[in-house]
Amino acid sequence: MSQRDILLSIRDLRVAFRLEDGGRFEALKGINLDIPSNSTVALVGESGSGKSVTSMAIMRLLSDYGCEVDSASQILFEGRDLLRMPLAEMRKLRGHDITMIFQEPMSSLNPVFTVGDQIAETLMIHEGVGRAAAWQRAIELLQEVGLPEPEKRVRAYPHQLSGGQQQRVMIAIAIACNPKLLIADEPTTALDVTIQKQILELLANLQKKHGMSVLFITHDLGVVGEFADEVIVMRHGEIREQGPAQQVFEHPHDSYTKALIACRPKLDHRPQRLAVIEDFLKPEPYVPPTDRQRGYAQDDKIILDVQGLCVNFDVRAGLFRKRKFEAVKNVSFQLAHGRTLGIVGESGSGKTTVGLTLMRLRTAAAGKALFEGQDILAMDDKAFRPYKRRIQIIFQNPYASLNPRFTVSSILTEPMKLHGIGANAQEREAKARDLLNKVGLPAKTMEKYPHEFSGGQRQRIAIARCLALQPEILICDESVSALDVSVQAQVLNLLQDLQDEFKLSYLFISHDLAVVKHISDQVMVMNKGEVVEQANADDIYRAPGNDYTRRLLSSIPRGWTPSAELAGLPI
Amino acid sequence: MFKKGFLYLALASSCFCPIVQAADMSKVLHVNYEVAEVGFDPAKTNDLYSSGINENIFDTLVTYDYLARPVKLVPNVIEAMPELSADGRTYTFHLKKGIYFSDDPAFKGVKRELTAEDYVYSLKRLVDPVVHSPNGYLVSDKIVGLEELSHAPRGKFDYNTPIPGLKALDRYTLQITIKEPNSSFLYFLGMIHLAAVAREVMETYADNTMAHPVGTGPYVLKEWKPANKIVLEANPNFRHVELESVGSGKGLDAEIVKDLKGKTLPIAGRVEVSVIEEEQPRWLSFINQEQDIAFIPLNGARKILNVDPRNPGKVSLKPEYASKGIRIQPELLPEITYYFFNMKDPVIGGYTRERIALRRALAMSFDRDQAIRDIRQGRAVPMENIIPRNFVGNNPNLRASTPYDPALANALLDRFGYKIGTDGYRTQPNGEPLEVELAVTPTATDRQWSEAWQAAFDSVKVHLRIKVAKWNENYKASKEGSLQMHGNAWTADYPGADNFLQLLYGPNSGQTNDAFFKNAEYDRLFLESLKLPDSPERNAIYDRMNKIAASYTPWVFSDIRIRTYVSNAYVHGYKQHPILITSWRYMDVQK
Amino acid sequence: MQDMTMTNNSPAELTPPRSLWSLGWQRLKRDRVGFVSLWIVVAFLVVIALCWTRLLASNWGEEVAVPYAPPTWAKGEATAATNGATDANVLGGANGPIITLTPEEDPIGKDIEAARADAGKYQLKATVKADALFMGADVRGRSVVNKVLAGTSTSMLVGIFGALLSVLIGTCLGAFAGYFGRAVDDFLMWFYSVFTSVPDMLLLLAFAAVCGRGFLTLIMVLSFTSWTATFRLVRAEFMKHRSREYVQAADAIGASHLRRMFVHILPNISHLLLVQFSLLLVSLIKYEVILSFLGFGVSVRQVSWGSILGEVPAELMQGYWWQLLAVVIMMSLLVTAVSLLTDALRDALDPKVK
Amino acid sequence: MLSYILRRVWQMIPTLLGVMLLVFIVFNWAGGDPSYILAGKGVSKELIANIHAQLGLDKSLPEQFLLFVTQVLHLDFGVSWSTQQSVIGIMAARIGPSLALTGTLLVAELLTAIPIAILVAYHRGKLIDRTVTILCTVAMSVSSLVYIIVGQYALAYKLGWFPVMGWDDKSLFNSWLHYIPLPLILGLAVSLAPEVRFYRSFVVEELNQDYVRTARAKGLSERVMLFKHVLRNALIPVVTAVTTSLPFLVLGSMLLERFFGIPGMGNELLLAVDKSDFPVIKAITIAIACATMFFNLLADVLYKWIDPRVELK
Repeated sequence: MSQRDILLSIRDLRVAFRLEDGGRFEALKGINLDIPSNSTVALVGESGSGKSVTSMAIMRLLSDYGCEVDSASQILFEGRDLLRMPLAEMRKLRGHDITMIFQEPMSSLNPVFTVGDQIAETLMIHEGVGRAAAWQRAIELLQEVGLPEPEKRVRAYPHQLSGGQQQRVMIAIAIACNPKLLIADEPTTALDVTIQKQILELLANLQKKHGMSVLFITHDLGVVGEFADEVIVMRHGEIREQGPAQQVFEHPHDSYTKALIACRPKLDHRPQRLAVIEDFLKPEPYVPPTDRQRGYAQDDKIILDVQGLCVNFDVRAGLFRKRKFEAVKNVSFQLAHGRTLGIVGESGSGKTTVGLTLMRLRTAAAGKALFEGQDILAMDDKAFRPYKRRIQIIFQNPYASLNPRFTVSSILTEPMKLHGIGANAQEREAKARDLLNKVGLPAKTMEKYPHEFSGGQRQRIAIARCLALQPEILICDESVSALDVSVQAQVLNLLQDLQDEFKLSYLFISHDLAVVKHISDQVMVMNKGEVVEQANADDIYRAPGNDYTRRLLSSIPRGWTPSAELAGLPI
Repeated sequence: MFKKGFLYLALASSCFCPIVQAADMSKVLHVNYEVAEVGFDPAKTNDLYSSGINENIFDTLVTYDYLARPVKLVPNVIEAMPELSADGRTYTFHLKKGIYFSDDPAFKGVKRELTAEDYVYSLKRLVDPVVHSPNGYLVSDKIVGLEELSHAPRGKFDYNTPIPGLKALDRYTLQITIKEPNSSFLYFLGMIHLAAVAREVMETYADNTMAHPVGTGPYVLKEWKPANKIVLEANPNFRHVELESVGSGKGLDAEIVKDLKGKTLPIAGRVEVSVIEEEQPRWLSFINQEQDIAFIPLNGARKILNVDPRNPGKVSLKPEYASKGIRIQPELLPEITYYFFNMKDPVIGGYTRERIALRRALAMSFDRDQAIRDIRQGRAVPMENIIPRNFVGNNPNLRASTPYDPALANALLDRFGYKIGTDGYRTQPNGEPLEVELAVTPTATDRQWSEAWQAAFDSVKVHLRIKVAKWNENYKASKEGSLQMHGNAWTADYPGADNFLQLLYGPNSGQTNDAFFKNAEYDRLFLESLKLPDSPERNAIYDRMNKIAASYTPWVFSDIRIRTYVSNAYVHGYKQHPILITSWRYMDVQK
Repeated sequence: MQDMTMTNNSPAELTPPRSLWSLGWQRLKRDRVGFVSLWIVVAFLVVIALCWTRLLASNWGEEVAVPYAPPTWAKGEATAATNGATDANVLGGANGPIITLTPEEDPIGKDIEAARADAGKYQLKATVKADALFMGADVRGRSVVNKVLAGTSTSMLVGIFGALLSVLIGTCLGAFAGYFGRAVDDFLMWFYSVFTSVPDMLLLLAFAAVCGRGFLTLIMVLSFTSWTATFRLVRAEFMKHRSREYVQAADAIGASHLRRMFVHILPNISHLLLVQFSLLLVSLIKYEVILSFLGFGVSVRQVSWGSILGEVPAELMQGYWWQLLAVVIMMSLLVTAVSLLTDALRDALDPKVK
Repeated sequence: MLSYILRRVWQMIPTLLGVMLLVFIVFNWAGGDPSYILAGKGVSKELIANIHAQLGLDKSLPEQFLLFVTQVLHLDFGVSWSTQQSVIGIMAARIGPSLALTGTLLVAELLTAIPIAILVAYHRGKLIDRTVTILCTVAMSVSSLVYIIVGQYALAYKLGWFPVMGWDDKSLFNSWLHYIPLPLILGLAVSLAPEVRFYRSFVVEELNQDYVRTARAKGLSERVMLFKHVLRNALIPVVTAVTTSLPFLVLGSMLLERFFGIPGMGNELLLAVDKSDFPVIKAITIAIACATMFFNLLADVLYKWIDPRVELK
């Protein structure tokens, strides 16, 4: 590998942000890395690791964010220092030799121009081709990135395409001028798992075909395992480990890398508790716990019995008509006491609507939800009130689900006050402190505001709020999806601990099949508002009974599979 | 209809040999109004601005000598001043022959001569309920038989009904009989509301007579943008008229006589009247010679004029204006301004001594000299007589106003038991709170007057409440007698003293007598004075009437404004008449 | 870019708790322009308080100088009006002894004669009037400094209370429309579109004509015609927030509609309301000027910037510019400060910028 | 599209009814009684009754309102109570001058404010941005009245650069050439600062969008990025701002018209309010209300044209 040409090399890159209080925050603390030509390098790290800053620094797009690049830093592209190049020169490289695709294809494309315009624009600036030729080439490029009906799509506006198609358009723009380096900044994070697989395959193919290098930036180690030549792991602005993929995956020497690999739920086994970073920072070596057995038992008491649930939304169409959009179609399931029912599906499958409808945050069009024999969907608001405290929900986004103007103390005491739990304010305060302890936060944070906590901590507060009402059923609506892998593991462990302690019943909604498999006893797969399959978790993963489920499962990034990759790896 | 009209117009101009067009169509007079006009039906309008236009389109039987001061009536469309019967009730007018209306499709292409019947029709029209003329009061109770005619049910008014007081003896002879001898009656006939309109025109344009003035006067209406612009053009059918007035024979008069000698009126072929409501732009546009004549804005007086502090009539232009050749004519306006108390009001009104004392004290508290100095910028003189200066019957020796003396006012109120209460303000003698409401309009000037009155009321420790309302609201309330105190200005309709004295005539309560003042002696004297010609006897009656008003203090006499008219250097023949509104037909511009 | 701008995750436990408001305050303090503006606004508020408690400019109505006394520093510029009182006879014509109402003819003649003896105690001592003041004097010889200070207080109070009432109306209606949607929203939107379809000025004039003149009227009239912008803003925010997860979470724990609207959502848009309030403050101060110019301002005993500016066109023509200058200085100082403070607040309180 | 427009027009009916009701209530309550103005000096009970009958004021309020509704339906507002001229005729004569002033003003504003806004937004946070922003704020702080009074006095009178006021009825073009410039400059002085600030905020918001980053990553020059990519997107809020201000173009600028003697709608409205000329007030209000609704609809249709994401629902 040493004999390969180095396309880009970063030397001692330091980047700092000016903070508004006058301080500085070092985002990159002097990193060194090389990108060989014609290879794929994966840059992996959690939020705050500095991986995106690195990519923006290469493109010299940092200036708008109040950043300072240290004067001693160097970014050498084919021997030329990008940081010291005149801007006009740099512009010639951008979009031509070095191109970039981003996480949010929707917002990264200009909404008011057609796809063709935006592809042709690059060609017209860099290749100097005429408009007609550029358009012709744009169609070819769309063909190349696998967009169906490119002649038609070339005239489409970005919003008329799906997320995956938009990302393909971004890729088409990026490869239009046969770049030497393509930077892909979390290109699949916003996409469904099946689409993610397609995009990853496309990128891998294009890399080979064009002989370019790809700098692939992601938070998900699992994604890179399949096609990265080299892996670089970053944390807090520093590189923790870098090396060929095989080496990093099979023999990680850095404890953080080890933790990252270990804390992600696996499809093939289910530990009692997930590994967390702390486990690897201890001096003693980490011993994986035993596996947990899951699945409904015969004698499980059914706490919630949902029968034929339908939910419709109104969509206006035509002069006065309204069209009905069926978000949830005839969904039935049973949740057993003290167990977890996982609901899995891609976006638009209706899984979240099911959760919200059970909380009566949406109105059901038909169907019953029997809670201990009582149909909670049919009762009036007053009758439902006592049930409200028995069913609680944890939302996806811990940044949005806590009222930013409330202190932790008032967030936790409010539900108690509303439901008359605790005799007086002191008693409720004491209870709130207990709850904080339970979810692993110190009691002295009681008077703080949500924005002073990290995402994982916030999700713990949200869980504590639910626990304040001592519910029996907890609906977790994508509750760990927005968290970093290491934090996700902690929260999943917490949920597991709570279930073990209070015998809670979970309705666990997620798009992440690995997470669902890890925490669920039974899994229900949804697609386009309908249930396609429902079975015990292990069964469904071992032997999917439905095409859709199979497709879903096969799209899950396998992570590092040594046997498959060894053969193809040039040594 | 419209097309047909054009055809007639074309016919009219081809069939008749046009009378020699005297007016120079290239000469355009630029004048301005500070308030928007209403429209051009002389019977329906009575505002100064509409009347100013009407004056140039229509003809009254008699008019005023242009230059003579004091003002003098002269024949207009009649051969000579009318013959008056021995009992002083019947006037006979002989119309000049060959006076034609301006051409209009309503005449169906025929040249239409002015006849006695036109005046019979026009005067009857003033009392037609459908017309609802605001000027009907001028004639309805005076001309014999007119009032009876006016009681015809709405829509059933018949112009063909003969009435004894109004007869066309032949095509050119008109006879008018009035109920009682009235020394001012001829003045009425000089008012533009009593000008001749043609019946055909009024009937053709019945639904919009305001926009279709057709008369025998020197100009015709060419273009009208309501409240913005009015354009007049010389009337090609206008009879041959030259300036006959000689005036004083010196100064401006002599100059005008010389300038206009041998010229046919009107001189300017076109008059453009712009409505400019704001004072500043109006003046600025005059200075830039965009306007030919104007008057000095109230607030500009000190900047523009050198005023003799002892004599506001003695003024000269500041050098920067004088050097432009601008000329000034300071004139007392034919008006009086006063604040009235509502005599029907339970607090401020009434004829008992304590109420008189209250009104007197308030009148004493008002520093009129300061108001004239500050608000009027010194461009006014105090009003001392109900009859304004320069009017026949005004006694310059009489001071009927209440002298300013706030200390005495306080002592007087003490004496009548208007005690000062705990809040520092006086109560009524019976212990009830005392508060007087002054109604004003939302203008900057009225705010200054309000401040002056506030100071006056404070000086005698009486509560004042100020009510701001639009002018028409106050006007309505004053007619209904629901105001306590309000400021009024009355501008002469004609140069007779009775035009002012009637403002306190009891039977006029709710019409022009806003104070609702009622005094038997005053009313008797008023009727008596009407019958008398100008004489020491009548002057004595006028003085007595003034003293009655002074005794009961229904009014606080305020002031008479001086208006300084200005003309640009290139304007000739301009002299502002106190009663006539415009001088346009005499004016020449030589740029 | 979320991860790029995140501050160093200092453990939450270590720092003292800071609410969004106190964070905003910290940010405002760092904004120099905004902070200076804040102090200017505070200074104006002190002036209001002093005027309100009659410690300052309570004597603005006193006639301490000759009419239009010029500023001391521009004495040569213009001469004050010195026209003396005039006698009716100046135009000539009087040719005999002056005739007045005699006590015999006067129904209260005797009383007047008697009262004349007591008039002495009401006799005022003649005071010397200044012929120049620091910022000059107005037509009645009142000090422009005092008058403008008093005017500042009135204008600001009109602005503050008008804006408060306006925000209150707009917020209540907007909250109901945005939160409940459907029929409530349809009705309130109808109401809103009716109001916005009629020209503001027409409504202002009409309301002002009915309500007469005065402080309270002004506040009412201004707020009745200016609530629409707040309504639109609050409605949109409530529509957005009502489906936010924290509101759904509040629903899930059993908070009532009113609690969700006013305890949960309202504090979260309070920073927008503060900005809206200061925007309205500025525009109402300006509206007051125009309304006063058209004659529907404060009462005679009060003075405001608008009522002073109403005097200005006439004064300018006479060459008296000092009232204009004084008002323009005060107005631009305050309004600029409020506007800059608004900008600073908007930045400082925006929860997005962190 | 057509069905959308039809539905929107259908929804205008209740709004229009509401506007009519509001105007009717407000002006019956506040408008005053014009008959006393019409009666003039010779006021008497019979005359007032006579005028009331003539104006239809003797009818009951519901009857009067019904009459109003019929008038609107027939687009016939009768004649002005004060001048007895056809209201439609008056409005037709007034709209030209109003549009000549406000239309020019709008174009001038857009042509100056948008480039300045883009410039300062691009340099946001830098000295030029802060200077322009503060200058704008200071300029905005003074009442428009002061600009007009001082501007007319200084520019027209003292310096004599412009005619003080006036209007040429014969030629709109001539008026435009001679009489519009000064009110235009003063109007611009009043409105430029707030517009710049307003548009600046839109541009700044757009500059923070991800597609700007993409454009840069594609190697576009800053100029192309600003004037092609950003401007087109920033136009969307600009269109809202402009279309919502359009109805008030019809009304003209009351203060400017009054000071400069421009015979426009604003001036007419002030006059009508003053004279309690109810037919004119009604007609102008209805016209403005209709214009507001029409332009709101136009704004939505324009969105569709500028922003392909918008769906007309």
